[in-house]
Parts: sequence; C-alpha cells; structure tokens
Amino acid sequence: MPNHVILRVVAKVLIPVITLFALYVQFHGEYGPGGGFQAGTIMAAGLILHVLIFGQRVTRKMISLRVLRMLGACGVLIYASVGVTAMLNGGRFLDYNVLAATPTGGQHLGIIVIELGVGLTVATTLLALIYIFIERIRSSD
Amino acid sequence: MMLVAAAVAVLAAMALALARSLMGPTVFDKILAVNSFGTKTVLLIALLGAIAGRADYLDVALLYALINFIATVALMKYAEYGGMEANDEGEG
Amino acid sequence: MKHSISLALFLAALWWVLSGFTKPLLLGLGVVSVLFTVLLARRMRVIDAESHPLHLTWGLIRYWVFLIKEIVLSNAQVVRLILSPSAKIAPHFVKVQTKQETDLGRTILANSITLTPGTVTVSIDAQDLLVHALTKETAQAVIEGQLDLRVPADAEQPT
Amino acid sequence: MIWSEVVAAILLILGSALLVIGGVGLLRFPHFYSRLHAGGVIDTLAAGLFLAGLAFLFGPTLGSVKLGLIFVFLLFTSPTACHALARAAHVAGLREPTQAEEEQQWQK
Repeated sequence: MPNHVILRVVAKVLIPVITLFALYVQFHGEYGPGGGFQAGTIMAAGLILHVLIFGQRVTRKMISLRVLRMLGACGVLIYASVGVTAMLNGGRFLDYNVLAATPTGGQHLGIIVIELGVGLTVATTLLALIYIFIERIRSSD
Repeated sequence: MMLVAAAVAVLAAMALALARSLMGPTVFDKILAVNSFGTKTVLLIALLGAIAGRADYLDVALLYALINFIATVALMKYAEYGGMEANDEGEG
Repeated sequence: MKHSISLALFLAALWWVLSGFTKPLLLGLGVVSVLFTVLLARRMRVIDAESHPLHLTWGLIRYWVFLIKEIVLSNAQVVRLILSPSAKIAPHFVKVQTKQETDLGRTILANSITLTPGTVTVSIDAQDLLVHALTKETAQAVIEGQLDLRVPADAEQPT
Repeated sequence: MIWSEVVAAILLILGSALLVIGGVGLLRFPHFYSRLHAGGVIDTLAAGLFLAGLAFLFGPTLGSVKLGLIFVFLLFTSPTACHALARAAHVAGLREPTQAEEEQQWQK
C-alpha cells in the first residue's frame, strides 16, 4: 500500500532478522531456551509479518499453500524416518543411541534432525493456517 | 537490592499501562497501552536475566521486542480494516 | 547482489553475537542458516537499497548520534509537561513539507519525528507529512525542519 | 561498590523513573493522540537508559551486546508501532477534541 511506507521499509529490515533468530533458536535448543517448536513459531511470525504488510496474495506468490503442505509433510517424514532409522539400526523407535557410533553422538544427531522436522512442520502449518483463515474471512464476507 | 527496586518500578509502570488498557476508552488507547506494556515486559525479562545472572534470558527479551511489534501491527490492522488482508487490493 | 552480500555479512555478525559458540558444528549450522535466510529474503523480495542502504552507511551513523541527542532533549520537555500540574498541552495537527525524495528518506525522517517525544508522524502522503504535536514548541522544531536537513541524503533512487 | 555498579544504579534509577513517568502520562493525558506521546515515545529513552544500566552490570560480555541489540530493535519497532497506531486512528476518523473540550478534560 502506498501509504504504508514506514511499515514496509521497517518490515523489510526486520524479516531477515526474525528468520535468522528463528534458525538460531532452532539450532541452540540444547544450549539455551528454544527448540524446534519455538523456532517454527518464530519463523512463522516473520512470514506472518510479511503477510500483514504486503498482503496475502504477494506472500502466496512466493510461498504457495501447495509448497507449505508439502514441506509440512516433509517435517513429519523427517521425524518418522529418524525413528525408523533407529529401528533399522537395531534399536527401538526413536532410540537415538544407535544412530551414530557412540550413544552421545547418536543423541546429538537424532535431536538435531528431529527438531528440524518439528520446526519445519510447525512453521509451515502456522503459515498455512493463516492463509486458510484469511480465505475463510474473505469468502464469508 | 537495586535490581529488585528496578523490578518494582517496572511493575508499577506496567500496572499503569494495564490500567489504561482497561479504561480505554477507544480501541486505539487499548492497543497503545498493550504495546507499551510489551516494551516494559522486554525490560522486565532483561532485568530478570540480570537478577538470575544468566544471559539466556536476553534471547527471550530480544525475541519479545521483535514479536511485540508484530502483535501491534496485527492488532492495528484489525482495528483499521476489520480484517487481516484488506490491503490486498493495493499494489502491495 | 551487493545488498545480499551485505545482508549475509550482517546476519553472520548477528549469528555470532547471538550464539557465541565456536564449536565447528554450530558455526557450520550458522553458515547454513545465514545462507538460508539470505535465499528466503531474496525470494520474499525484502533485500534492496531500501532495507540495506549501503550508500548511506556513514551518513546514517553520524545521523544516529545526532538523533540520540535530540531524543534526550525532547524527552526532557515531555517529562516536564507530564509532571507539572498546571502544564498547558495544546495537541494539534501540523502539515509539514519534506524535501526527502525517496521512501527511505521519508521513513527515516518520519521515524525520527516519532522518536523525538512531543511529535508523532501520523501519515505520509508523497512530500507531505501529517504530524501530531503535543505543544506549540514541539511543533516548532518540526516546522523548522532541523531533522529534515540532517537526514542523510539519498543520491540514488532505490529500485 | 565498584564504579560500574554506581553507573548502573544511576542509569537504572533514571530509566525506572522515566518508565513510571511515562505510565503516569499514559493515564493523565486527556486524549488518544496526546497519550501517544506519553506512552509510546518516552518508553524508548527509558528502555535505552534501563538497558544501558543492565549492560554495565553484565560487563563487557556478549550479554551487553545483546542488550544493545534489544535497544536497536526497539529504536526500529517502537516508532513504527506508534506511527501505525496513529495512522490507524486517523484513518478510522478519530478526531482531536476542540481546544475548549480539551481544556475541560484537562481540568478534571
């Protein structure tokens, strides 16, 4: 919108920062506050800011609902495949210890990959929800 | 001691903002008060970090500073247009 | 392209400040995160001369020092208004013309006006700013256009 | 008490005082647009002083840099939120009361 000059410029500055912050939270789950779920929420917040300021149609052109559905499913797939890999390596479902040569290394790897799946699913699902909400509001008018 | 006194001051300021958000009278007064409340929350979290002596809290404060802004923009859009996507008609 | 590189450098610095870890795993993840963020930002079309005004770097730093001094001074005015029991506030709107040519310049100016207490930018319409002032004195500063003169000038039009 | 703690105490006291004053202004000013000046805007300087005070307590660590970052983000977001609100109110047709009404309110 031509009149939203200030919001547009400030949002352009902030969106990459929010995205990077989300990734920081994603990967530092073991050391500080955070983890996959929180990171997904923050990522979605950044994208929702884009929706709020540039309008749903513009955001949708860049990340469509179809892509979101696919990525959301991928997140679940990543989660499940870690579990299945553990079973193939002779452990139980989601038994991290058998994923790598040492149990600690396995836990490390397992948690990072699992959290990635969680983050991906949460971020995409939240954005998809916003798209669908807006669609609903529009069709009910 | 000094930090606790500062925390009390922030809480007092938060109470004042909260009173304004309850009193209104217009929806914009309420959003303004909530936004101001959010800024004070950021300070309070940072202060808690200093009291606990842990820098972890600052991540939370940092995040809150960013998210508080998004919340205000969303609320203000809702108040202005009664919807989230009314600016879709513009050139974006 | 140069804006993407500057964004990447800025984000890398931000990552280091946030993380503070020097473990190779986390540094590697940091590189991946920065690259992903830059790619996403490119896809969302949020990198350009408007959000990364490289051509204004030094001007902006000098401007911030000036602005912070200004903020402190005008805060004192508003604090006096709030505390004195008989203070006369005279809220009113003023229309001000700005000589900022670009959206970025206008944004910097408008946010500076809002940051100095006593004046809030209400709307921007091309060259006209609608400003709400708390008293005649605070309005005066905006009308004189001190800030407008100091905003680092935009030579090139952002694309 | 070492000097950095003294500086921190002074900055924290100033910041807290400004915060409370801003809160008082938020309650005391008579109309939305004037409250905007008190609430939204004083917070920025108050937050700056407050965070600077905390930075002196943290000393030269990454924590202080993070506090600086918080302040920079507030410098970006707080006036933007303020402007967005003012604009929304203006577009929604919230008008400034006339001088007479204003003075009447102020007396109360």
